Amino acid sequence: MMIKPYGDTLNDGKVQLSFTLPLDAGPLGLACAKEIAKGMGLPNPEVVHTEQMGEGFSFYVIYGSLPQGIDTDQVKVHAVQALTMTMAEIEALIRRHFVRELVFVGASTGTDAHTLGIDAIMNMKGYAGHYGLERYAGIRAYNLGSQVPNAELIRKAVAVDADVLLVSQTVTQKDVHLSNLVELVELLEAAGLRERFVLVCGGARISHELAMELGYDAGFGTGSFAEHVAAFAVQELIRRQGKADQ
Amino acid sequence: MMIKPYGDTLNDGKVQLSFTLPLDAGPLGLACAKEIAKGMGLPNPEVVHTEQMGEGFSFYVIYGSLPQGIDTDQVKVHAVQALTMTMAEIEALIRRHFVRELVFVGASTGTDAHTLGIDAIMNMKGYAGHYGLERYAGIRAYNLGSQVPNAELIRKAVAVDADVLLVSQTVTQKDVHLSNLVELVELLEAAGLRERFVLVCGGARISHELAMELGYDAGFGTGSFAEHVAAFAVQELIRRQGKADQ
Amino acid sequence: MNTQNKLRLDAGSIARCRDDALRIASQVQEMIDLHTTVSVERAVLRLVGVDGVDAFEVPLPNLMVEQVRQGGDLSRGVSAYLAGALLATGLDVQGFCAAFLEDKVSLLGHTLPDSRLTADTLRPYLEASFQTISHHRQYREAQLARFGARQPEIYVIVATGNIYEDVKQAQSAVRAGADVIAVIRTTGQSLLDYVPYGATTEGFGGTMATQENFRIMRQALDALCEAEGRYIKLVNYASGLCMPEIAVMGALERLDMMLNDSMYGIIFRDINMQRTFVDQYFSRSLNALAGITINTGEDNYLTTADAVGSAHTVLASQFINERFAQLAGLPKSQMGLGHAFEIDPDLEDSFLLELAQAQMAREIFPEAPLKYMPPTTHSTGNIFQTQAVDTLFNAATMMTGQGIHLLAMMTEAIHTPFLSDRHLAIRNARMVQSAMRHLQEEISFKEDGRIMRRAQQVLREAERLLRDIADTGLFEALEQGVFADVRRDRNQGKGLEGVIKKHPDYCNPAMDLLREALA
Amino acid sequence: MNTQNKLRLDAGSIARCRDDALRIASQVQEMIDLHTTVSVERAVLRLVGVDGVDAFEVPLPNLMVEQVRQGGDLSRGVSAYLAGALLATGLDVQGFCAAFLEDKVSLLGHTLPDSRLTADTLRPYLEASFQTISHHRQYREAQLARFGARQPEIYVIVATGNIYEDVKQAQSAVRAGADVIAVIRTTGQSLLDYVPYGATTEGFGGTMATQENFRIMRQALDALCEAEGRYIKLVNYASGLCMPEIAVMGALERLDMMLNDSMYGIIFRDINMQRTFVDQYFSRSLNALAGITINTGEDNYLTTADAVGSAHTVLASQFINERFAQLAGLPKSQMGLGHAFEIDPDLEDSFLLELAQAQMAREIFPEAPLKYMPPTTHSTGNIFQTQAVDTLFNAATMMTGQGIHLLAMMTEAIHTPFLSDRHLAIRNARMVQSAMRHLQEEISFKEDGRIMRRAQQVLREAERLLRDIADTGLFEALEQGVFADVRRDRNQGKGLEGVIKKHPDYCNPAMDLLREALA
Ligand code: B12
Ligand code: B12
Ligand SMILES: Cc1ncc(COP(=O)(O)O)c(C=O)c1O
Ligand SMILES: Cc1ncc(COP(=O)(O)O)c(C=O)c1O
Repeated sequence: MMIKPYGDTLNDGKVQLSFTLPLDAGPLGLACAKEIAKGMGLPNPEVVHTEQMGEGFSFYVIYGSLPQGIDTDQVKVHAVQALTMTMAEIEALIRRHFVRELVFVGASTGTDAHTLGIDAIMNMKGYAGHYGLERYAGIRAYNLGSQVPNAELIRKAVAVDADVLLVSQTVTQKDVHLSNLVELVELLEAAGLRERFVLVCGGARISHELAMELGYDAGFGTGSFAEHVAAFAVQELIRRQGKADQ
Repeated sequence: MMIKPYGDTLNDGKVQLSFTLPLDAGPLGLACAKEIAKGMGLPNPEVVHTEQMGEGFSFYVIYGSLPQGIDTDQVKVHAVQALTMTMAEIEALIRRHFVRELVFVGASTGTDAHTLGIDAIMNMKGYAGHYGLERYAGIRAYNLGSQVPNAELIRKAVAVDADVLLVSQTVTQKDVHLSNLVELVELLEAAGLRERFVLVCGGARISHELAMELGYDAGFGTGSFAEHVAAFAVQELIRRQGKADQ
Repeated sequence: MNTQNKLRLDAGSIARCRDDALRIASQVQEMIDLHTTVSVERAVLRLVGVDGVDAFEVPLPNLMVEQVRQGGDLSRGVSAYLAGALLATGLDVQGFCAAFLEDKVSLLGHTLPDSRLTADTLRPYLEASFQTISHHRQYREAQLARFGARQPEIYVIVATGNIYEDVKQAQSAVRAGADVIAVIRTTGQSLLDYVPYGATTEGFGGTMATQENFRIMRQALDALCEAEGRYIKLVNYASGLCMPEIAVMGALERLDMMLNDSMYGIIFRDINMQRTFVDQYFSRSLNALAGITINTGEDNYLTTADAVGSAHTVLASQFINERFAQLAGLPKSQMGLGHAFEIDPDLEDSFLLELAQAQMAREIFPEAPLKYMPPTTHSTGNIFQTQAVDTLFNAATMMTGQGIHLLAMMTEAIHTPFLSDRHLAIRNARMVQSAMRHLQEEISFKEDGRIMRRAQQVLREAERLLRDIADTGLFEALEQGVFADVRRDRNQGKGLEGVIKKHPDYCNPAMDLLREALA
Repeated sequence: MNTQNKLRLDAGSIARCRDDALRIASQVQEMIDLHTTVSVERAVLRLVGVDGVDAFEVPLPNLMVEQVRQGGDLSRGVSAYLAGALLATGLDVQGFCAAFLEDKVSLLGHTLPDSRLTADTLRPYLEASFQTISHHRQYREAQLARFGARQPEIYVIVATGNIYEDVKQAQSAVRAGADVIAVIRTTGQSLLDYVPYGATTEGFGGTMATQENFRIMRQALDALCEAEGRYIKLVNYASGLCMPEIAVMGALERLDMMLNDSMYGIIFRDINMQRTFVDQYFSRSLNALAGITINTGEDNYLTTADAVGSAHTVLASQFINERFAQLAGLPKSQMGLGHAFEIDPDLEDSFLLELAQAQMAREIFPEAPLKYMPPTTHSTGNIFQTQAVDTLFNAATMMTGQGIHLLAMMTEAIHTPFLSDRHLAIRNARMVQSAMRHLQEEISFKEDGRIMRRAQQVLREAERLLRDIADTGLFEALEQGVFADVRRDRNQGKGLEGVIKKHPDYCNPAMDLLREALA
């Protein structure tokens, strides 16, 4: 199906855009703003607002119509491949497939001091009414907190014989999360440990697509709950066990 | 000079985007939103917000970086070609070049009932502290008000032997302003009157560029004052007189 | 409606305003009672059941009234002609309409029955319409009783120009939390001296008001009431040259509110004042019967006049609208008197002035479901800043207990609302409503402080203005440009030719029945 | 500061809170007085004029303190070692530093002078620094007297990671109307046990706090004061493992405010509590001298704990911070006690609860320039909705007369502010400030209404909590996770190894001079 953005009429293609230019407000700034919008595929951009910001900068608000639509059938959808399950279902699944407790080790790594994300997934109390992993029968969860160096996370994971590693990254300025996430994969690979763990990352700016690119098994963004992660990880562990059994 | 949009670092290329898709929120919607953003030249768009809107629609807020900049030297700047002048300077200019009063006829045309724009330019009191044309010595201004059919505007213009026609258009939905503005030009041309008047349009969504395309001599948008229009029109009349004199 | 006496307004002053407003309206009512208009007559035909268009899309009511006007004496009322024709031809209204369209019958050339016989002849048709209207009213009341009504009501507009897109927008808005949907009219319609017919998809800045469009939207909204657990109100415009006819259409299709002002058309559409006054009287009587809440248009004054300097004209006009409505039989609970948050937000203490105005209206018209309009004139293309100002408007609504809360859109200065604009506006309003739920009860204003003094001053000025108008007459005041800085001549303006002085034998059984029902 | 008694708070209860907070702080003060830390010692060196880094970018103060720690007895204070070395080598501090870097001299191996001689030796250097600091203070006061200070002060952050970009952002913000610029620190810095050196361009989520960066920004802001007609304040963080040193740097470079909390590092950075308490004492004494307003961090509690349920912990902590500040000699006018607008905006009556909390803080700490933090945790990527919530925050600031108004950004949930985010935030705040200029004076709250009851309840709960803490001790309370739902062990946490019990002969002429100056 071909679709376009929708303003108030099907296929009107309307989008809203805003940005700053390192130019003073004026005819040149205006012309550049339009040119940029045209470059973004909006043939007749309307600059509905221009404002000087300090010295040498100006701000633009633009509306325009995209002439081309996209074909929804051609779009590649990146989503974690796992059945959605409730906590009870996950616990049952673990009981059915494993005789031992599954071990999850999580942390907010690098210099990142944000713990709420990993806490939301791991702590007893959970998040928005969804219990965290600590509460799951069949799961032993270690939450190492924040500002945990990658090396330490690996040490701990090995020490407790973890099945799943959970990494949270919140600060993304200058892509610090990318280098930090990549470093973990590299350290694991260097130590020959990459295959030993289901490796999962999460955070407000993390998508499954990004996680895959970085060499993780899955990625979880805003609005994730413990059951999403657990459902994926447990199913993945079962799959791997199955493979190992063959 | 090459420039790019500016978020917080020179040349980071940051832009903000929002739009609605005629799809429910979900992985497909998300993927389509990203795809559209990529199509707009943002290689790694971040969808920072997704929200279901009613049934069958979803809303997206996206940030991304434009990899290419534009060259400010290559950008064509569309601006009214006229010296900026104060009311007193314009009045002096008229005194210097014309022995008679210049006649301006203005209206909000078609079914458009918005008068504040044309009033701002024409009425005594003017707008934001800038007197309107009625106050200019050397200018006789007729403000016909709103919902004036194009034919009536032309009749009046001929009747009072106008030099300048001022057309205001505020409602732009379904491009009603375009057809209305074009109709005026066509009527004038059909009657062989196009060259007789300096033809100027204005309104919040009017730009000089658009006005030129439609066959007007100039166009004025938000933030225009009587002196901008008067300066242009008087200089244009002088230019035409000069031509006629040759 | 929660109203305390927070502003120490002078009750004597308020009473004097009401007295003078009554004097003003009564003077005009004398003129009204002596006149009818082409639109009133067409409205009567519609109530009798005349509907449809000819091959050139000219509505039957127009064809018939025009026929009488050209070949008969319209000052006797179209009813007598129709009754006479029915009696002479032996046809019923449906049959007569069909034959009329085929040019087989005429309204002319028959004996004119007297008013008694006219009434008897048309009564069955009129009663059928009145029945429908009364059923609608009962249905609405039952639904509201069942689901309860939210306060304030979130009111949004749809204005795509295409009734089918409007439906999508409206449904999405309801899902997001809207209580009231107004379908805005296309730019040209108010000056058309006929009502277009059928479903329409081509409008500019709004969608045609047609009876079919009303029906389509009504159905779409009704479909959501169960799922959403609330009754969704539908609004259109009984305004412009066809004000009375649209009132009929609205009543027949169960609209819940109607933009319907006693002076808006005069001031903003240059419609002749006699025409407007006569039309509004008929319209309001019908709205009264139908249980339709009117929305008056004082908010518009502040788009052309300064919101600080002209604040008292808004109040004065509210008093006048109240009195006109009362004369037409409209109860206070159906008077959605308009006012607006239109002061330049960058003005120091502008929010205090807004609170004063809004609280004052609340206290002076405690039973009216005030229609509070959002900032528009000072909105700019800076959608983020507009969103901020709109939030203050939402706050003012909650702090002063307004009834009908028209939502501000962050794109007010740009385009008629996109689906997302409306959605975001509703989210904003709902958040503020919830966050400030009981704030109004909690706060009071300083004795003799800025807010109190401002409200008292505006009331004083309104009192003076009303006295002046009562002395000179409303026609004179409108000629002087008292409202919205706009001057209108009593003998100019659109639609004057459609005002007709009633013949001593004029008869209008629809109006008679209406007055009877309202008595 | 405009404060009325709007909440009928129990003065007795407030007094009891203050008493218990004093008991709490005094108990800790006993421990503080018995200890020094590596960072305090390095701060002393900085005050004496020791500055610079070695080839590996290790700062001289660290090299010196480390030398004493390894080869000497740091519990006697680094001052005695430095004084001894200066006396023995005959070098002045500059000369000694240069020689030290070239490895030509050592702090060790000289006779340790007694405290008298140590003080005499270092006094000229210390006095030079104190002179500079006092000049800065006078300059600031003169500028503020000349230009006047605006209320509330608009406070925004810059956080590009690159000091030169920060300058652009800051200047643009000042042009838009910002009064206070805070340069946020890069993520890792608070756990570094040294202060980086020189201008820096690489930070994540913020920019390094270095003395050179302070200087660059100070200069850039000073350059705008004349043109803007107001004194622009600069803020950084005297926080983390180097709290005392950064306090010195800030005092020397005329910063105007410092984030400086008695417990933030413990709770949010897992810094050892003994370390933090000792460090904050030194830092606050210096801030007192320098006329620097501190910003405490209670707002942070509400990012991890529930803003409704934990409201009283914020108040309790404010009382404790007040007492610690007082013990360090800081006047109330320099206590920017923190609190925040962090209640879920979708919660019914959340705005009433916010008003209660903000007004309560205002009344209980009438002389403190309260630092009011914007909504952050409940902000989402819906920038339009976030802008709406932020507007309510701006309104709450005006309705309760907060002093330091940290601006909320519509992109709070997304990235550190873009130039435009900050600009739009300032526009929003200025509009609200102007529109609501005198609203605070105008409104009062209902007797025994929701707002009053809420404030009274929070005060009661804080009183109970403070009594409990006073009984068990603050260490115990922190171990129980009383604040921000975070538990910390007194013998764990970063930087514990840098806490040293003072030798009976410990001497610290900088601290002595400071106490003298503050007495
Ligand atoms: C709370 C908060 C803080 C608290 C953190 C307290 C704590 N113990 O966590 C405090 C006040 C300490 C703080 C400090 C700072 N913060 Co902060 N903070 C926030 C805030 C307001 C909320 C973040 C949050 O906790 N959200 C709630 C959680 C539950 O959501 P979440 O993290 O997205 O987690 C969900 C999913 O992403 C996912 N998830 C997350 N992790 C994981 C992991 C796995 C394995 C899985 C499966 C899923 C998953 O599941 C969770 C539940 O659905 C945000 C702004 C905002 N509104 O988002 C800024 C924000 C994140 N902070 C920011 C910054 C810059 C900082 C500082 C660096 C500022 C400074 N220089 O001082 C410091 C941090 C210093 C450091 N060393 O890291 C920036 C980050 C900008 C960027 N994109 O780079 C933000 C966006 C604010 C801003 N606009 O500037 N912050
Ligand atoms: C005031 C107003 C009204 C008033 C008009 C009163 C009057 N007498 O003018 C009233 C309430 C009557 C009104 C009605 C309607 N309005 Co209206 N209205 C506005 C509003 C709030 C302000 C417009 C305005 O006057 N601005 C101030 C003037 C001074 O600015 P300006 O027009 O841009 O003029 C400046 C320049 O553009 C330029 N200029 C303008 N004209 C000319 C001409 C020349 C020759 C030159 C040189 C320069 C020039 O100079 C001026 C000074 O700088 C805008 C929203 C907004 N905030 O912009 C909506 C708006 C324009 N209205 C709108 C609509 C749809 C309507 C209605 C159609 C709604 C309806 N269906 O009922 C009706 C109009 C019916 C009709 N037949 O036209 C839409 C238009 C959407 C679109 N882009 O198509 C807007 C944007 C609101 C919205 N978001 O939906 N409106
Ligand atoms: C009372 C009233 N009637 C009518 C209208 C608009 O009607 P139209 O422009 O279709 O005449 C308005 C506009 O807002 C109004 O307030
Ligand atoms: C009082 C206080 N100190 C310090 C900080 C942050 O410092 P850092 O993250 O650099 O330790 C904050 C955070 O906002 C704070 O409120």
